[in-house]
Amino acid sequence: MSYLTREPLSPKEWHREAVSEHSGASVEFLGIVRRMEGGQPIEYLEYEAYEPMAEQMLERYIQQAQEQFGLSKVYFRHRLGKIRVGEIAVIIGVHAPHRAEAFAGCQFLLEALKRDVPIWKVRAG
Amino acid sequence: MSYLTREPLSPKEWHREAVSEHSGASVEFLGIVRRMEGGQPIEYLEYEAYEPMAEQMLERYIQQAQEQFGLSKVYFRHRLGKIRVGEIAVIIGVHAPHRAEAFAGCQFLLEALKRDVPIWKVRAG
Amino acid sequence: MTVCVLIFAHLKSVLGADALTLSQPEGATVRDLLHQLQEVYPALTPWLESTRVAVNREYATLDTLLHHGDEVALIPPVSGG
Amino acid sequence: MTVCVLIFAHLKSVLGADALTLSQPEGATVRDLLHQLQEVYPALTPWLESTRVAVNREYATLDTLLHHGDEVALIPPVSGG
Repeated sequence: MSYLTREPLSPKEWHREAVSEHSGASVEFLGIVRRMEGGQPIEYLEYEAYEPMAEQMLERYIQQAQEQFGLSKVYFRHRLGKIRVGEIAVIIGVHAPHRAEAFAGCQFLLEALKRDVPIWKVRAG
Repeated sequence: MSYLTREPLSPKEWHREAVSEHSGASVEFLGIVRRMEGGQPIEYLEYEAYEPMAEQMLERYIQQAQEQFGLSKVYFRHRLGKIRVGEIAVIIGVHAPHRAEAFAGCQFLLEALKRDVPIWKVRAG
Repeated sequence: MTVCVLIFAHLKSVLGADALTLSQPEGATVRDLLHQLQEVYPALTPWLESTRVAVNREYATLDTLLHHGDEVALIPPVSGG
Repeated sequence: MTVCVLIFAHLKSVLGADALTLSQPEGATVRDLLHQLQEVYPALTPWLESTRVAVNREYATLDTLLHHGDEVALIPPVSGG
């Protein structure tokens, strides 16, 4: 399973998958590159990762989220390389039986990403 | 503006719209009809609404959410009539500069819907 | 004066109607209207505690004054989403 | 023994390298390795407080023992998402 990619991301990809009969709630987070970064207008951000460690940590956090929040599906992709303003840097999509677990599971993965997963914004231009 | 529809819902519709340069975070909630409802397997749920009041309340809550959380975009659709298992009953999509406001704004609208907006599940079959 | 009362969800079968037109004395409040409804439809009583009332598409209180032509709605607990 | 040290993000320009191969005495810990790096690269000092260390792709502590062939990584504050 690869959670990292250099290709453009689209939420279409995971919406194409079938919905489980146990899924009553879907929550999707998109992280998007903004025009203003650190008070300056930019055209793109460039991301790099310590890829094998990032993949391994994401795998573990996703398993933990599935168990802890009873998620019936998780879709996680982070893009690396140059990402232009308005393009998607990360997609975190989860399904759960009910809304509270879906929101909690999605936010758990996002906070784990922001805190621990070795991915960096290395350049803005 | 109509937030209520009898047509099938798809998140594609709001993803087609352009992303503002101020949007750094997008959060989307989908409410999906589950197989089990009240402990019984079902094929569909049927929703009705007090439509003019529901539209008016949604309009007001959306304006409040935009101001309170600084949302740069809100997409809200609730489907009425028969909705089959696996189909979408509601889409709440928001954009904001940062993730915390995007999650808070989406959850604010979902809780307002669940608490106050005159829409009912009237039948399961 | 007369007001229109809209009925939703399971209250339709409790009252056997989607809408009623009720005649009310001048100065009647939401409380008075609910008392009148309870007398005519005793089956409504157990549902009233969980029912909210809207007047002209806004949630109202028991003290809200009614006026000729008002659109009153009985709102059972909502279950959208 | 030797270990490989991987360097990420802005630390690459601080150390002028993407990766180093360092020779360490038997029994060396992450703390010993960081001391050695600081001596060779004094410019690293102000960054060390915010830098975490991973050994073989797991976050390690200063007391983690190093072994021949370990993959050590200097992890500055992450900024994904």
